[in-house]
Amino acid sequence: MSALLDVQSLRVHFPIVEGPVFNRRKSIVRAVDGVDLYIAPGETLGLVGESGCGKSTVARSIVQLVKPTSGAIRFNGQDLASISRTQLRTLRPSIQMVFQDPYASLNPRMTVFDAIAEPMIAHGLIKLSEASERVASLMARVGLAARWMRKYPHEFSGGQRQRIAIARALALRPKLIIADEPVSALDVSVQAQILNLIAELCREEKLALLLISHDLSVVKHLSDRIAVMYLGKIVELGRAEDIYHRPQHPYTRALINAVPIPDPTRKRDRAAVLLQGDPPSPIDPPQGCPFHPRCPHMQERCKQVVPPLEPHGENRVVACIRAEELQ
Amino acid sequence: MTDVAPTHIEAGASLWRDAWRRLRKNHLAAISFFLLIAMVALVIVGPWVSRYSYETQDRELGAAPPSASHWFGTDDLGRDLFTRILYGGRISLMVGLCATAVSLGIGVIYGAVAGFAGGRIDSALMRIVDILYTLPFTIIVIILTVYLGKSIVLIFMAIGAVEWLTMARIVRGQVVALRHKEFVEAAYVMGLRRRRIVLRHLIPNALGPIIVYTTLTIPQVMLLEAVISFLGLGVQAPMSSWGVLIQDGAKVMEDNAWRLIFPSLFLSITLFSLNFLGDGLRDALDPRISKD
Amino acid sequence: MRFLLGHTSLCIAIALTLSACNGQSGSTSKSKAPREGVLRVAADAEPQSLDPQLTTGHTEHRILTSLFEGLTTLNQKTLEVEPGVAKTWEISEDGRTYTFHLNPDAKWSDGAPMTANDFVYSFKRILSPKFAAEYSYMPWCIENAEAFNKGTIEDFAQVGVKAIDNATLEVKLAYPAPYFLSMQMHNAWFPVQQATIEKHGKIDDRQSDWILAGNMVSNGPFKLAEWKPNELIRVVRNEHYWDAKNIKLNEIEFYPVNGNLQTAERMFRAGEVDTIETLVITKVPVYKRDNPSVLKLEPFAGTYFYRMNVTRPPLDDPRVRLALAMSVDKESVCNDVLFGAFTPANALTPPGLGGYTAEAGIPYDLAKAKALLAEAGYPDGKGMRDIEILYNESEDHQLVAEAVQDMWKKGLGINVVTNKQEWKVYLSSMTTLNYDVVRAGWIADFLDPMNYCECFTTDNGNNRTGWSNPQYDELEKKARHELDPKQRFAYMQEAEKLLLSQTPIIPIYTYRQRYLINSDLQGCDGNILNYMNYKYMSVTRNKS
Amino acid sequence: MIRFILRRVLGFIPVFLIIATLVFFLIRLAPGGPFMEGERHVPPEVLEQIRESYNLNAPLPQQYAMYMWDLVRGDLGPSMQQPSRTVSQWIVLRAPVSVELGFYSLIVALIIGLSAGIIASLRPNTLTDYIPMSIAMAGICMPTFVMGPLLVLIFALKFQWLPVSGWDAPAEKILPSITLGTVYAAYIARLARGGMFEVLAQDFIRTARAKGLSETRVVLRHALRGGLQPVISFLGPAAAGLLTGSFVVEKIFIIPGLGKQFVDAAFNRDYTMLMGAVLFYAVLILIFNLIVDVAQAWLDPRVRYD
Amino acid sequence: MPLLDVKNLKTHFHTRAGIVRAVDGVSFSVAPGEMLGIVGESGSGKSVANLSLLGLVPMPPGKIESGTAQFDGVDLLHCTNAQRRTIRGKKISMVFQDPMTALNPYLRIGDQIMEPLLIHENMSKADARARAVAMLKRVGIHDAERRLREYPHRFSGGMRQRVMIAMALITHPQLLIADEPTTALDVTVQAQILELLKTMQAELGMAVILITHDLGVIAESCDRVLVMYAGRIVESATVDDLFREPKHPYTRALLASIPATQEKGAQLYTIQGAPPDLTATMEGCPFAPRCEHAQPQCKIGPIPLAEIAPGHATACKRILAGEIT
Repeated sequence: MSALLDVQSLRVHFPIVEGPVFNRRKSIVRAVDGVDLYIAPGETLGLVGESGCGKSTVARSIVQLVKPTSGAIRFNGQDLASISRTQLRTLRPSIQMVFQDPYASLNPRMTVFDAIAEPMIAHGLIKLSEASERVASLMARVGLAARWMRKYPHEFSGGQRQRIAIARALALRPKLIIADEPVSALDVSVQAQILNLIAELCREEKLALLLISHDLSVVKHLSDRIAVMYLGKIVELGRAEDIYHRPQHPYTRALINAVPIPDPTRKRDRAAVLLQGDPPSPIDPPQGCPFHPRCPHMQERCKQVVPPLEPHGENRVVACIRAEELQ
Repeated sequence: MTDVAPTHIEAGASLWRDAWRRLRKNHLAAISFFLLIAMVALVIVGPWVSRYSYETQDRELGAAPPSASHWFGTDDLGRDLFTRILYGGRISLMVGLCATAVSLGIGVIYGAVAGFAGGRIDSALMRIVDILYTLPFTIIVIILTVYLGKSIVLIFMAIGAVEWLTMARIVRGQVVALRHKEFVEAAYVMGLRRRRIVLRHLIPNALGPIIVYTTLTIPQVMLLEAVISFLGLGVQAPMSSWGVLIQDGAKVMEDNAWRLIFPSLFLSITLFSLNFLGDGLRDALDPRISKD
Repeated sequence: MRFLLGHTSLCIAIALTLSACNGQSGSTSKSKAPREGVLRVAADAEPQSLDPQLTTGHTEHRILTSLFEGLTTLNQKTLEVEPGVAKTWEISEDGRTYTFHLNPDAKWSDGAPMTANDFVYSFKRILSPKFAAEYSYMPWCIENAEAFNKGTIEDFAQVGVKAIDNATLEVKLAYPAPYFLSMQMHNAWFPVQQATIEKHGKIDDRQSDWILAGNMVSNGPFKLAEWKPNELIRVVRNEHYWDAKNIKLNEIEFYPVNGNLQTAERMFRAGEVDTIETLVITKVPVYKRDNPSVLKLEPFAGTYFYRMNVTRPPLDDPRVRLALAMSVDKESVCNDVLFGAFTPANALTPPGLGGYTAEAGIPYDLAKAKALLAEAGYPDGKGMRDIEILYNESEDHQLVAEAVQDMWKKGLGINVVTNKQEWKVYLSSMTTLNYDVVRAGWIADFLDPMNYCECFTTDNGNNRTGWSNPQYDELEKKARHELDPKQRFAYMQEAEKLLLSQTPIIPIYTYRQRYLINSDLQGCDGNILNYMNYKYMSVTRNKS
Repeated sequence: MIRFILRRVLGFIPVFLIIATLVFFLIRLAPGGPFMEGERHVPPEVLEQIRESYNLNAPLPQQYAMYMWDLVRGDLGPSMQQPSRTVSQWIVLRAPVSVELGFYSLIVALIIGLSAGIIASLRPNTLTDYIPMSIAMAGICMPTFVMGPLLVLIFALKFQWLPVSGWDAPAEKILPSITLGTVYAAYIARLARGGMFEVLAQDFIRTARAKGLSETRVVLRHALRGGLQPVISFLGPAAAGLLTGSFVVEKIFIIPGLGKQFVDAAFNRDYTMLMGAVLFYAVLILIFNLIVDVAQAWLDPRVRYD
Repeated sequence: MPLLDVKNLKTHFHTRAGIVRAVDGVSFSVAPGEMLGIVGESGSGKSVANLSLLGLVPMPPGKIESGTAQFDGVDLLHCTNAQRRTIRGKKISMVFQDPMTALNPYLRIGDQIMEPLLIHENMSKADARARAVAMLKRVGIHDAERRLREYPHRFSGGMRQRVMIAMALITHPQLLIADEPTTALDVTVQAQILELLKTMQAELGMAVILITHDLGVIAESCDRVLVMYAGRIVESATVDDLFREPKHPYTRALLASIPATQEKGAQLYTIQGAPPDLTATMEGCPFAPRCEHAQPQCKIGPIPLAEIAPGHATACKRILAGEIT
């Protein structure tokens, strides 16, 4: 199976200047620090991590919203960084994105019709006269009534807005959709609806999906494979069930454990594996294993060696030097 | 895929029709709007109806206070002030609107381009604005007069060319703030051309501050016209404008108070109306505010 | 609130710094309250300079008259020539050599005696090519002065100015100039002290610190005590002045109003000054009605007129020009439009200038004007192109232009447009004959109708109409070289008659000075040159 | 901090030179010159001499080169129309007055504008919003050439509380500052209202209220600093406007400031004086923008420069 | 004797679009030392109800239409502003959802933490500083003296929420209202914050109202729970009861739709439809349009919260009638 999207040793570093006017110091945020990913056609890859781990930056560099510092992003074998602006524009429809905040990702001054029709018209996929028919069918596809097409985003609920955003992404007949936290801003009862919609669409349209979330429980439902990111690096990658039920990296384990489970009987045993501290800043990541300051299984050597991402079992890579012994 | 033809579409209102509906609900703005319409109608129709011309002199009468034959009194040459105010209104409103439009056009595009391009282009463009800020306006006006002759169009250009600087700064600030909003990034991802992103996504969302600053620019422009006329570039006597009439009136405010009060009244009504209308319009053009 | 407090103290610090900066220059200034022996004057403008040989304006002239004195001065009332630094003088038969005997009491304000050499030095200074004084052409009437000024001769000894001895000065003129003595009241002729000039620079330095308070040495009734530009010029009595005992004032404070006549009037009304130089015209009827005792409305040797560009058709036709001139109702302009502040003028030369009053004149006669216009081929203005009236930015000019526009439109059926230009643009339009009709004014420098007569000869730079008439030139030349006063005037009368019949100009009104003096001020007598000598003035404060 | 300021100041230099170049040629484009025939004819030889003495007869590039060379050495030359002092002397003499006037006016504008804006922001769209905002608006409708004389008529001539003109005694500074300040009060009021309005809707204001603070303390301590950010960024352009726009007020009140000098220089084509004034203003404006930037950074701990 | 006793609270918003009945007749009480969870989706009125108690609902457009709230002998809904201010921040403190925006970015952390002490306890600055340092240490911020002088933007999200908690607890309130305190935080940090809240509650012996949309959070932390929907309480129970035997169809649907609890592969369970429009007048059960068990009778008449077992109340006609179990 040849990869639809192939990301190789992606690095995204931002220079920032900290401190307002006084005590200014320049530093480099290593938002993404060497990430390898691939997505096969029609496949769903989940990307999980805490805020600031670089998962959104990965998504944004795939759609060329940020320039990678180094590494290659190949889509259908074409390196996105090296092609011209015009070529990129013709390629854009194939990779579409669904953003986290449906309140911010829709232009508040454009009607639903305008929002969905605009990309199609801009790319010359349809004529203006055909637009309303096509918009109507797209709206129906995502479960919205076509009669709402002249309304503004603010007249919709969060879930409906996310449907609009999905319809807009579908309008260009993409091959890959990147969904960056598509449900985290939504109500619990609506989250499931949107996840179901995305799953259904990907299956029916044979779309590849990069699903990004901080919530492993959300990702596991849709994903074929899951990658766990920590501080700009992938620490574990494998089949979804494996990751969720048999996590090997201590961080993955902690992540799964931290999700509150609506079962009061379970609460006592959780305090033991409570992860201490905040995720460290990507400005000056710790030496050695980036997770070691919070890791319950940390040893001296973890401070020195950056653990490589190594295969552990079938279709599974883990970046922990103690992965074997902790099994 | 199921093809569903849109049978009936709800709320088929465009942004502007929507805005109009909301505007009418804002009483202050609605009153202001109608006052402005009335003002425009008055200055257009009024002079035809008036029994004086703006240049009819009655030198023996001289400056006379308001009376039955001259509602707003007369000036030094015995010309009917009411008629002159109406004629002056044509000039002032035209200058106010056209010059503001010029400044708006230049300022919005310039600011949007600078804000959107960012980086070096941005700082170079804004440096140019800094430089232009310090150029002596008087000299520019004099040069324009001499090399381009005199015409009302020139006033628009001259004023517009000076007033766009602040507009450009405001728009740039807005665009910089909007540039990293998700819906703009979404537009990128959809592969829209930059021009389209600026015109369809950035500028419409910066409308609020643009409108407010515009309503503040119009009075400035009207008064600037008086200064320019004083230098000889603007309207030529015996034609006049509100700014010029106010300037003349200010000199005789003690002895001929009516010559200051009436033109000022017209100007103030217009400006207050514009201000309230501007505020109303800003709110009305923002679809989000309607549900508060 | 800490950041706000921080700000407040910062603000105070800035304010203190600012007032400290300001305080340096303002430490000696006085309040504007009325004081005994101190005259407070609202001067129309801030002087360009206080160097008598560099300034050209009227306001400067007034201030400089208090600081300096030439060889002769004028009597404030009668305008007769009076002794200045020179006590007596003789004029040669041919009217070309003047010998001045200096007053032995004449001293500089530093106590140094004045000598004839001071005048030689001063004349040399104003004539120095590098000094580039705008009024350097004033002394061109002196033999070889023009050549020296233009640099064709370099030796000043060849110029007709000679110090016979310390107290005797001989001046040789290039041609007889009967007005030579009365010219001496002009600041271009005032003496400057060599030692002072050279202490602060070279003889021909335009920019020099010698004119600043504390540096300046002058010879007039007053000396400079303080000069805060655009704020105050304070002069105090000069004890070394030869006639010091007759000076009545202790101090004069000039408050320049920078052309803002409205403010000057308000300052007067608020009692901040005792007199103002010019009353804003709109206030003339108000003062006439409410407070006539403080208003002075005096004849003034100046004429307001319109120039016509005779090189441009249809204004090349004298009949058209005369028709335009005759259809201007000057009475109406003066009384209805200009608040009765001026006197209608039918001729160019203002009446009573050195005893001359023009006999010719252009009356207001609309019927005749129409006939002339018809004769020229434009009955009721038909076929006539638009005529443009050019004027510079001032409300008074605009009122006159609008009134004349209306008169020509209504009276002759000519379409007239007005064109207002900024001062320097207006000047270049006028001097390059780039106009149809342009507003002009001419004020006599000294008491002689020649002031006006010479303007319209073919080569004169003040002509500016393109009009040229050999007969006129001839008459002017005759008048210039005539020594007999009666015959001189006769030539000039004839010339003026010719000028008016050919009509390159439209006389409109004779200026009047309009100013305010309060009852505390005495000895302020008007004259048609608006020449003021503060030496004669006094203030008495009513202690009430 | 120092490095940031230094970098900005270094950035001034090219801007400054560009302005000097532009203005140098611009003012020579305007018809007429500093020395030309006035209402009275002046012999051409005399004019020639004067022009010569100011190097105005040289070819333009040479004039430019010489001017720039002098400028780099800090010499602005003599004033052409007011030869009693050099341009630098004039600026040193007059600029502090304009700066002082601008400063007091800014204080007036801030007092009126901030109080109107803050009061209005507390109860939006009610009378306590409309009335102060309308009062502030009057400043825009009433140009200085109306406001100034009006204040004089009332306070100097009618009540005789304050002097008509001058810039010496503290009492003389009141009316001009109010006249000039009110123009900007309306803008400041609008900005303050908008800024406060926005800040008052923020979560941290609710936090402050939840802590049991009085409304006054909520506004003054918690809202003001953020609410005034737009006002602070406006202060740069405002200060520029106050400085260059002060000439009408200087004229009305006979204030010996640089504004009048500047405009007169333009009318008189006093090239050197005009250049000096423009360059001085340019430096002032640039510095003021810098100060505003620094102040903004100071007031908002989050601001970063990149 | 409950610490707080709220009866029939109604908070409505009068907007141009109509009257939004954000809280529509809510009664509950909090016992001293108890941790009460209030769960509901956005728009269910859980936040507004609590903001109403402290007078923090913007008025206008908000208006408290009826109700009483007895706390410490004072009716919070009918007392003077001055009285309310002595309670706010002193006896009742609040922690808000987003620590990024709830802290004043322009003020130093120390100034913000010390403020309640300076206002309510007339403490000297030095004493207040000492208390602030101690408090920061207790909520787990190291190097407290130095961090007091820093601005909020220098803190991570979790740290900021700790600061918020320190600020709320510094006056030792009797009641802490925590409005979605962990929603904006990462899961790993969320667990820490919840743990902190529990420890602090135990240490200070205060009552806590924990508002959240996440049933998982409730299960981890609370003693008792109220489920809100469309401005009303639809179920009230102890945590154990609620999760063992959820009664109201909404509660059940909510529990079922949590992705974490569902198995991979099949379609996720969803609640059909969307939350109701609160501007429309609602007869009967607000959940009826989305309810699997709804019958015509559900749309009639007021449906009161009634006890079905000791300490377990629900507002469902059919449950009470025993038609569904």
